[in-house]
Amino acid sequence: MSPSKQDFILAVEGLTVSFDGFKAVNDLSLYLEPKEIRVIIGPNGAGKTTVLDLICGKTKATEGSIKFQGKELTKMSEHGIVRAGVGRKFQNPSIYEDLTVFENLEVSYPAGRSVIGALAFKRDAEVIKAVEEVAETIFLTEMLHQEAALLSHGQKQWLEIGMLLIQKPDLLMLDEPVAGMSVAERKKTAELLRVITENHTVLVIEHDMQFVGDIADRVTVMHQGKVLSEGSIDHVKQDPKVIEVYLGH
Amino acid sequence: MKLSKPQTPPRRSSWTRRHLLGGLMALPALFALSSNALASEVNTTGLAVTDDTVKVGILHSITGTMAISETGSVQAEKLAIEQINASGGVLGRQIEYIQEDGASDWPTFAEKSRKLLVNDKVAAVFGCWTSASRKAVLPVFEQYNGMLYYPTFYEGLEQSPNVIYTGQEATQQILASIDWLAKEKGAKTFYLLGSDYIWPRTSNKIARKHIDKLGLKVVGEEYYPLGHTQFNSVINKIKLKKPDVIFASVVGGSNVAFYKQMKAAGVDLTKEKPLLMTISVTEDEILGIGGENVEGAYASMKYFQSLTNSNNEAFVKAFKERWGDDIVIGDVTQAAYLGPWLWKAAVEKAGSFDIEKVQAASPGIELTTAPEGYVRIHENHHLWSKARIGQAQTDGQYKVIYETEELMEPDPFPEGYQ
Amino acid sequence: MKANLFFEWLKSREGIYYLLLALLLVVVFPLALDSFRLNMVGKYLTYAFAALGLVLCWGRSGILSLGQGIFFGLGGYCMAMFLKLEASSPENTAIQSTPGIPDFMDWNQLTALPWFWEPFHSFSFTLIAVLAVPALLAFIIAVAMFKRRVGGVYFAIITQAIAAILTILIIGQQGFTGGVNGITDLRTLMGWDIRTDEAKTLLYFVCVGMLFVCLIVGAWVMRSKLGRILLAMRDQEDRVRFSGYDVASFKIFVFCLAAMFAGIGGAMFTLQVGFMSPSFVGIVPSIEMVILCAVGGRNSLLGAIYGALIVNAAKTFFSESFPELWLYGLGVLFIAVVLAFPDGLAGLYRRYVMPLESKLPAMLRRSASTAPTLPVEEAK
Amino acid sequence: MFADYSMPELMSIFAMQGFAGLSLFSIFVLMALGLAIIFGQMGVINMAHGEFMILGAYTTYLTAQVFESVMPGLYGGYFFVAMILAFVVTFALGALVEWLMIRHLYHRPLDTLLATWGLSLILQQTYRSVFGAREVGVSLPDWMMGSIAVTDLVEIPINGLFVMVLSLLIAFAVYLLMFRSGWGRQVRAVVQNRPMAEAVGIDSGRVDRVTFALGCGIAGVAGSAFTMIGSTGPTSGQLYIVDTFLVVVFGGAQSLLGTIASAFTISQAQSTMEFFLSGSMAKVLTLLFVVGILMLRPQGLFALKVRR
Repeated sequence: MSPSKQDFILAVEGLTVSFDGFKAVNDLSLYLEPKEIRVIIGPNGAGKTTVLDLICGKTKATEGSIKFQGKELTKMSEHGIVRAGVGRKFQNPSIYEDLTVFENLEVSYPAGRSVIGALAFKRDAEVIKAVEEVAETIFLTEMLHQEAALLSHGQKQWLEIGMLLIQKPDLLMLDEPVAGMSVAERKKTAELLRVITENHTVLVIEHDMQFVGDIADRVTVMHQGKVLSEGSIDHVKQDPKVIEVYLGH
Repeated sequence: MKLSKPQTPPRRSSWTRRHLLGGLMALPALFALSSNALASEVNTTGLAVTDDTVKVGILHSITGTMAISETGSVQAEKLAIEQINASGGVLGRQIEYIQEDGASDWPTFAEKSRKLLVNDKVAAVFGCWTSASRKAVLPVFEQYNGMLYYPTFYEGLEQSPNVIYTGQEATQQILASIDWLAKEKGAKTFYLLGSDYIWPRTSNKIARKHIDKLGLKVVGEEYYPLGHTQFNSVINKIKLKKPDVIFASVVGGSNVAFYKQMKAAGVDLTKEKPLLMTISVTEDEILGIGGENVEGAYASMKYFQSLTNSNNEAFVKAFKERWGDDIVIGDVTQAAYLGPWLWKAAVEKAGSFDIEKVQAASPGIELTTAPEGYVRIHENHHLWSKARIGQAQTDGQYKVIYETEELMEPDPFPEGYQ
Repeated sequence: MKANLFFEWLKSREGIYYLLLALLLVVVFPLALDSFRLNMVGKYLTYAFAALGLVLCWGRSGILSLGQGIFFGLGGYCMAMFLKLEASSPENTAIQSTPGIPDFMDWNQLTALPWFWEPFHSFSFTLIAVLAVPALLAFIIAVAMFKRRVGGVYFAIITQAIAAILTILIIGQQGFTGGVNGITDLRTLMGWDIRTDEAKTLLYFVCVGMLFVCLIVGAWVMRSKLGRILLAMRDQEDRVRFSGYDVASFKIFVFCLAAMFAGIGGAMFTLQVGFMSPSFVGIVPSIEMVILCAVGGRNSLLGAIYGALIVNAAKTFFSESFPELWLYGLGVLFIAVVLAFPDGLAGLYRRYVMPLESKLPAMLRRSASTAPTLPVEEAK
Repeated sequence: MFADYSMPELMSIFAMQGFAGLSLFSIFVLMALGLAIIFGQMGVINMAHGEFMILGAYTTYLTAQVFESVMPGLYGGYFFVAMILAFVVTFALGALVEWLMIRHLYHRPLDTLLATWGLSLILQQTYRSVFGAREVGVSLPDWMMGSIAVTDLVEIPINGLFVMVLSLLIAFAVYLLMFRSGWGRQVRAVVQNRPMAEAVGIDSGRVDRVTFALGCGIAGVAGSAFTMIGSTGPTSGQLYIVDTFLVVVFGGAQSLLGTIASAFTISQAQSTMEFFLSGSMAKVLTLLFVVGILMLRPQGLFALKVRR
């Protein structure tokens, strides 16, 4: 891997976290280039979600560094990391069911993020425009004023992606975005992701190999907290270590 | 407004003089007693008095934490009212009582007292138990000019034309007991222990001053939160300091824990070293503590159920007939019983239910039928009464072993003891 | 433009509810009740301040505080200290060993006013303290707890423990606080006798006015983006955090705001009842405040006010008519609200009355437009 | 402050003070164990816990009355009968309450707090109607009175020892039940993953009911033991509730060992401070100390660091 460090939007180096002695992520390094779609795959318990937790600050690293656009994330607060441009979607759709789709997106709009700001926040034309644009991207224009609780599972997933998009992050991290979706919804999601990557770098955790093949630029395979293999989808599929892990058990 | 009388002694002298005059002027009314005077004559201020009835209020906690203590007072007041009614009432009128629940909550007391005075127009209120509840209702009684008969022994430092204090104020309870301890028991060192609130703290202040004055020594002073149940540490300290006297003003549920733990820790009160003098444990409290746990302790009160005079024997008999055989009567219960009788005497002396006239007639009122013996209302609205010391027995009664020869003068603002 | 929006809002369904409440408190109660009962309603309303705060803090944000009594008490004590100093002028206290200090200090052998009492000679300082003291303590608690992500049950229990601590402290330090009797015998406010019926009636209106100020502040917070964030936070705290918000600062804000509301309530309580004592600081009153809020509907500001009125009125009624039974009534009410009507009166209203109401929209419109008073403005 | 005393005096005072701390400890353990099961394992906040204790105390009182009047000769043994009865009665009431009330509220833990507060009011009023507002006391049988004199100054109260042994036995029994029995495994399974536990055939409703009732039953036994040292009145239960919750929370709600360790820490802190300070301040400082530590370490003393 040749590009110098400055070219990476995200550079994770020597990342380790241990829970009472158990190392869920162990000396992991990972580099993302701008506008790349990177997919992390790996068997259950490989530490994939923990990696996302570490990057977005939900879990604090025991050792190692995470540099995002040259900024060190490991010492930053969660909201600081978000404001620096990292968005993260959770495995189970986490949206605000008591609010409408519009309000869900509005709450995520990156203005009025302080207490005073939120009190003074006005729903002006700019906000409405931004919300409507995102709603269009995530196929929810029709549902804008419905309570989010009424959405289907797939729509909820899209809504959460929309809530990230409206923050205009530079790096989007998605944890199993198509889990539980119908085939049609998967196709639409893949399409959505492709649109998104025109402006964003995306880091995805996914199990569905078909879907991975559809979207991934590069794939990282994790096993027992470490990187097992990395490269194009075809490259990792043929890596004997990967085959060993997936089929050897 | 007539109510903004100054709260303090300049007033003390002025109102007593006025009241004395009023008392004299009320004398002719005594002659009108036999015939049933018209309501309009004996009640010029719109109280709830008809030709045959007069309304009074009973205001105690029936619910909440204080209900435990106030039950006896309610029973005593009801008994007194029933007896007065049976003997012909007050100025020929039957007393009807309106009972309100203070719910152990001070604003509720204030609220209910206002209801009794403003809505029900009662001629007198018998009630309150804690100082806090009395402090809460006091402005109401002064504002609407009502009469309150307050039964509990308390810390003093108060005196209002609208209140008759039928229990002992602190000096009456404390000075006599410390003198007795020093003289009869040769006590030299004292350990002061109380629940953490105003009455024990003020009482102990008076005690400490008096102990200093006698040239004796306080070796410890300590307060525990109300309801505290762990006294092992203080018992250890007592064992370490070896005082001659434990001077205890622990109240409520804490008492049970305190005495049981004392006993368990091997402090035998019957051995009198250390001896224990309580100013808070009446026969009522012993019910909860258990006689075997307080056996040997001394108490300084003005009344014990075991008093052997004929007034008391009749009172105890009547009380048991009315409220059940296994009931016990403590100091406060007896003081509460005095309330309606003192009021009746004052009304009949004044020949009127008017509050002003009753206030004026009150100083000097004597009650020879009081279970505790003879009492008289002092000009400061407290009672002249004897101080007594009793020793707790296993059956939960006190054996009276000492009483002062003279009535003790009530002194709610003791010079130099504040 | 603001005024226009305001009138628009008044004509909305929500505006009508506010008008109806104002009508009830400003017109109906004063006309229908004698000054004694009116003063009692005023006392009930002081608890509504605390309940309003709980709607924001518990209903809206999911932070259950079992310590609102702390803030209610602090506000009340601040006001009581001012009034007590005024009542303890050297002339009134001439017989004390140290004239000019409150009577209970004299009994406790204090010979000078403690330093923290000094500023309470000033009324403007007192007014600030009524807000600032509760807010400051709330801020300290909230920063310590929320920055460490303590929430839910733990927060509830810790606030309860703090209420217990404060009660013991106030009772124990009686030379400074008046002990278990509290601060009593308060007479005048800047020379104005607050014990007369007229004064009490006026104070009632001041109380209603302040309540509407708090109500409107509360409604404004709920309707702002901040209100939506609070709701979002209650349901999906992590999502809010990972949308770039500092969750703790929002919780701190709402907890402090609720504390200030309770503080105002406490100050109004002192003014109307005429004393303050540690029994309003502790665990039991704090839980009762939660109940007022729960009965009214934990998500509804108006509900909180009706809850405070109805529960307290029921308490008075039960204890007057069936003194031995009122704890049963109260206990059953608690359980019934939690089990059967978790959204309280507001929820019942929404479910049963609102459908009827929409059948009679015309009638309601008319009654609203004929309502002549604009008490909301008066309150501002 | 020690200058006035001789060395042996000081030694015996420390011994006595240590014992005072230990007896406070055993009381905390008794109070907190039931709550640790209900709150720690089930997440239910039982504000009526104190009233369950008082029910146990009243049961003991009634039993003592019966023994006294019917078979005074056997009075020495009444306590064991009373304890069993107290357990049975509170267990039954607990099961009833769970069935009527708590089971509807498992998904709303904060609401259990309100509902059980209502329950506590109802129970208080019931006690008042049945037993009267006055506090009642139980006389101890002779063999439990008095103390063992170790030296002139050091005396160990027998009832204190008894309570201590009792609390340790109960703690041990609870430990066996929760961590060494099949039933305990079921409880923990339901706590950790209800749907999964149900899927493998555990009747989670029954497990809940028995767990809750067990917690109440232990409260009843605690109340029974309390008659030896404290008073029994309709509102006595309220005095204990804050302390009890703090003990459980301080220990880290999930861990029984934590509860015991926290009871030990708090009781020792309190009895030490009581010796050097006046009672009220000692109480304030103890509570402040606990709250302060909880602010620094909100998960309590003994919670594991887990990935969430």
